[in-house]
Amino acid sequence: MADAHGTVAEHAEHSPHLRHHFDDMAQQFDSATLGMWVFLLTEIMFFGGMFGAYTVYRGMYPEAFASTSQFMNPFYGALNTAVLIVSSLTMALAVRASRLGEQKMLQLFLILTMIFGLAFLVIKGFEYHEHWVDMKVPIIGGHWNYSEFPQFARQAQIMFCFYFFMTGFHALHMVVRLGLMTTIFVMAKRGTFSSSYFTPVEISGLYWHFVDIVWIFLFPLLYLIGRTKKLI
Amino acid sequence: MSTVLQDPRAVETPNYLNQEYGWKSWLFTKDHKRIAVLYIISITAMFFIGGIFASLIRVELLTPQGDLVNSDTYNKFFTMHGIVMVFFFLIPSIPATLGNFFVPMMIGAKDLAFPRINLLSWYIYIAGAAFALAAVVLGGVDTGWTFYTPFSSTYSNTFVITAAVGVFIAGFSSILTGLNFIVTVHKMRAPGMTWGRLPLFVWANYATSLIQVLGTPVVAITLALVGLERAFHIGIFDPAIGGDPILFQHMFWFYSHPAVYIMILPGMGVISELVTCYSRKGIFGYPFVAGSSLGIAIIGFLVWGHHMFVTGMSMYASLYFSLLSFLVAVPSAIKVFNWTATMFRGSISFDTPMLYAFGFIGLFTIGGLTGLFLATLGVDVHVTDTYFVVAHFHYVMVGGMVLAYLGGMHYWWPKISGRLYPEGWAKFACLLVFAGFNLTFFPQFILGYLGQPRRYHAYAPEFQVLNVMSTAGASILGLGYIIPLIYFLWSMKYGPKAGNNPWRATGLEWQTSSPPPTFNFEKTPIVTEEAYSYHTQNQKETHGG
Amino acid sequence: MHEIPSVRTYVTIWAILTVMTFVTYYVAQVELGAWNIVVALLIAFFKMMLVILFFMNVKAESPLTKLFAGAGFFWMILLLGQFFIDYVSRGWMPEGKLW
Amino acid sequence: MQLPLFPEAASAIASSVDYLYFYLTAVTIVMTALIFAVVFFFALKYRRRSEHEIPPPIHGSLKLEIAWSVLPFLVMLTFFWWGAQIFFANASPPPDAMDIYAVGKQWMWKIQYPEGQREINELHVPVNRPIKVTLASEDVIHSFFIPAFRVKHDVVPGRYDIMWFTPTKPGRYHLFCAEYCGTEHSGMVGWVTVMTENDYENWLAGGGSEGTMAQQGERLFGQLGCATCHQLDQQGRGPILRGVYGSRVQLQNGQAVLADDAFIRESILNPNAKVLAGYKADVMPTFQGQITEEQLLQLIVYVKSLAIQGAPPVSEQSGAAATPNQTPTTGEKK
Repeated sequence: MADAHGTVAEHAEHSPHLRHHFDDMAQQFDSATLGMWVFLLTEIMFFGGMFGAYTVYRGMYPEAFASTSQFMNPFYGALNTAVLIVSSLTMALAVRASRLGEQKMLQLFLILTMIFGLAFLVIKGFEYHEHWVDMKVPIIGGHWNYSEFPQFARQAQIMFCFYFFMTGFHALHMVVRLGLMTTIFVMAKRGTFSSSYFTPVEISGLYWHFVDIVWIFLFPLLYLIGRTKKLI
Repeated sequence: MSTVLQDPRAVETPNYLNQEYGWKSWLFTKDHKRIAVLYIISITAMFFIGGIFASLIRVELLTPQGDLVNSDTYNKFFTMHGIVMVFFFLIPSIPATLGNFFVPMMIGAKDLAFPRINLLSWYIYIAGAAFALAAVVLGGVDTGWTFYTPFSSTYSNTFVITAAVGVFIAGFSSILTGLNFIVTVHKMRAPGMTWGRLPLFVWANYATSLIQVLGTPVVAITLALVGLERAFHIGIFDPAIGGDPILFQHMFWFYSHPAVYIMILPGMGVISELVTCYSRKGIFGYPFVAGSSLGIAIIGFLVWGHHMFVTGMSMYASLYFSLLSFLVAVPSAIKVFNWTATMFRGSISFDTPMLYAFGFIGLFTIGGLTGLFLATLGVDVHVTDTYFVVAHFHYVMVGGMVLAYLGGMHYWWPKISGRLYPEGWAKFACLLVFAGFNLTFFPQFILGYLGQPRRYHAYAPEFQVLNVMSTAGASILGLGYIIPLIYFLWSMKYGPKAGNNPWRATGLEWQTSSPPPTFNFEKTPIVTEEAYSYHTQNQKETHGG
Repeated sequence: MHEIPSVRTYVTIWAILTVMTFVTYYVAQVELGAWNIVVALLIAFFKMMLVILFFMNVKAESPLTKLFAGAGFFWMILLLGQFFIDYVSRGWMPEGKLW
Repeated sequence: MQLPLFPEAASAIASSVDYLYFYLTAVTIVMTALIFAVVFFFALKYRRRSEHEIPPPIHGSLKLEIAWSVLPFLVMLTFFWWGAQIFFANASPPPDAMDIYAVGKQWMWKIQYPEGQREINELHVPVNRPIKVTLASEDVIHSFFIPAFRVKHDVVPGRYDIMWFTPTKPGRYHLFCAEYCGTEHSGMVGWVTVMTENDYENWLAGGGSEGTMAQQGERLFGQLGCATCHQLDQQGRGPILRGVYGSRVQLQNGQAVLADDAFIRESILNPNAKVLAGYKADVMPTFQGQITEEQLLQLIVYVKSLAIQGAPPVSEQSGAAATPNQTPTTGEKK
């Protein structure tokens, strides 16, 4: 059934990376890729649940949600989006390098990708700190004050809760994927990969891009709502 | 049958059981068959733990007054019964055991696509179960298995977070099993094993896996929100701060309704195998039976609102969910009709697995048709949240799913263990289960229409007779479950050797030795025929084995 | 294996994505009423498609991968859509009979 | 020893639900019997007589598949249609329905009558009159369930739910809480007593020393200091409440909303949520957590009575328009 995929199958007849239960490298590569996509399906629904609940409340309390935009820093949000997009580019280039078997380039791009990933987390940390100073953290001991718009105080609390939940969950994914990249980097350093074996780079790359896509949606949904609204 | 009685101490051919010995060889195994056995042991333990809670519930309900235990304890009993049975028995039951063992074999693969992830999913399951059981030991949970807010998030004083963490973790086990199956079915099929030749058990498990992968994350996130709400009192589901408790129900049932299809679909797959094997005939309408599994998996996501007709959900949403709930009944009906038609002009034997299949068809028909009452708007208002729902659910889950599981265990036991179970005892136990089950749950339909609400510790005195009948049935049912446990254990040492194909079945799993070797097949099989080609097999063979 | 996209393709996509980020940032400051959110989501969707098709190279992948990539978003829409069947019509009350 | 097999039918809709139930049961029995009969027949007729039998291969029949998919679905559509009829016909109470207020609280039902009577776990209603019960919850989700009337509705905290029924037979019937609500869930039961019109009048006359619900609400209105700002006949710091109930009121943000139970409820508990045009936010304190659901209902009935003294309220003109079967939030949607 596994129709021999040109290059991979030819070069990998006796690859040490072929696991015993697969027929050939092409089958193994296809399985790993499909497995990652199915996992991403799960991840989509994971975030989908959060997006769903968020959307319901946003529909219920449009003005309260709009009022929270006063306390978001869209500059940080946009900057972080840009940082992630650069990291996506370097990740894509890393995968490309691994396919071509350019090991030095692969390592370089992996390092760059991780640096941008870390930069995102650092910026996010500054942002969280700002919210803390602003008293806009309804969780963890209730560091919370919304006297600017008392009429929205309760509902804005829900919005901020979703904000921390969604960005926190996203940040958790950032940490996971940085760990993943570290592993890949160590493997690359040890010379595990070649132009005929790059499956782990490829599927970690898919995961990296997915986490960026989540942010692409979080940015407008959390930072850019009601920026034009005049609030009473 | 070519069952040869041998001295059990005789030298056995190498197989997955005797390849290696010692606890390490089990706990670190990557063999899907050994992992399936690990799952069988763990879900059996969870089944009996859940069963103990069920018995305590039934004993308490012998009298209308709550006199055996106090209300809090009773509430914990039914909650733990629900959580253990739903999340730790029913959901993993067939996919993680029989599916794990036989899906790779039936498609002619050496293993699942990701053996290490398969083992990981078992450890995750154990971790989830440990949390759930920790919640029991620490003092229990009393929210009901549905964790409805704001009771679970604000008012309950029990170990809600511990139990929710357990369910959350177990969800990942379920997701990973589903992921593994999807990739395996797509990428690991033997040469010639086209989609049109897949055994129906594989189709059913594939459809189940789709639900697991798509639905489970949503309930995980929902329970995470409940935990967050409970820890920090933010207001996501708290009406006092503007939250909507109904939203929790939407999110919960988005998973938990399709979850009942996670439970029943693999059971339907087992029945398709049993009916064909013991009728010695190909399935009637293969594309329809296979397609209806996918149909159920997809439409199953569109019907969850029928749990919420009286919650104050929009009436028009109720209308929508009601209509689609009837639609999902169609593929289920197709399956029942096709199984029945398969028997037409067959050669039907009455081995124990077939008796379970008969039981399944009957009880699932009743369970399915009573589900229509609950999809009908006007009637649901009266019967929802009563014992009618309890009876319906158990007819599908216990009458349907557990019977299919037991049927499948009997059918494949010779392959798993290499031994035959004692046929007489097995038939007796099957009859006990069938009779005990009906006596337990049929009166609950009547109780439900009379209006006895579910989850009641004490009830109105006029309901007592029916409740006593139900409890009496439960004790017969309990006995019916213990007997197979005993004779399965017995047969592992003393059962007669089964031979490779005691039922003369057609699937690839029967064409290798019993128990199978570690990599399932001596050499990769090549498939040249449709599934269930009993006709050609009958002509070719003289004697089975 | 499928062909490997050139560095130039990747950089072009990156440039478009960055420009779109600025566009979405500035469009959000312009009063468009209900269209603000629509535009923001359309841009996000466009960016997502670029990442999926080019960075994740789904463009060159098998139909199966495309199917699975699409299924996730379809199911998410299903989830949201059915929430809204309830929430949009929550206040509506029928008068007497339906038909 | 009692062995009831069928519940009493004591409301106007009970028999219509029962007929549908009988229809469903009949179809269930016929279908189950059919499947059982065919399975048994095949099992016996085609039982294995020899190990060497060769059954003929039968692959299926498209016609049969279509028939047994479409026909059952058509039958099911009749269930759907009939069930939806009943459901929708009983959605909105008739305009002349008698009001009763029920509050669910762990673990009891507190019933209030506009005439001032208050009861716990007892509901007295006259026969042959439509009764509208406004349901509120003090804590978790409960469910108001009267099996003999075939009615049930969840009581969700933070909003008002309504249900209605017309009792047709004097007697005493079970009242249950059907949604699991904690420790004494099964103790949250009571009795519904259906009385003849005369008995009911006598019963009403027997209790209610605290005055009508509106009077109780008026007292609260004074005690809580509402009257300081909301004066009846001249402009205070807050809006005049006479004639407000059932009318459309103009909000600060330009929207107009219907002043119904849900609106009044929200205005008391979260006054800043919807501020009337011409008034300032943050003037009125919140009463969240300071008054019980019962007191809240008394205040609402009082505000409602202010409307009835003036113009006939909108709610009485079109029964459906003012039903408070909404979350307190939906009103905010555009």
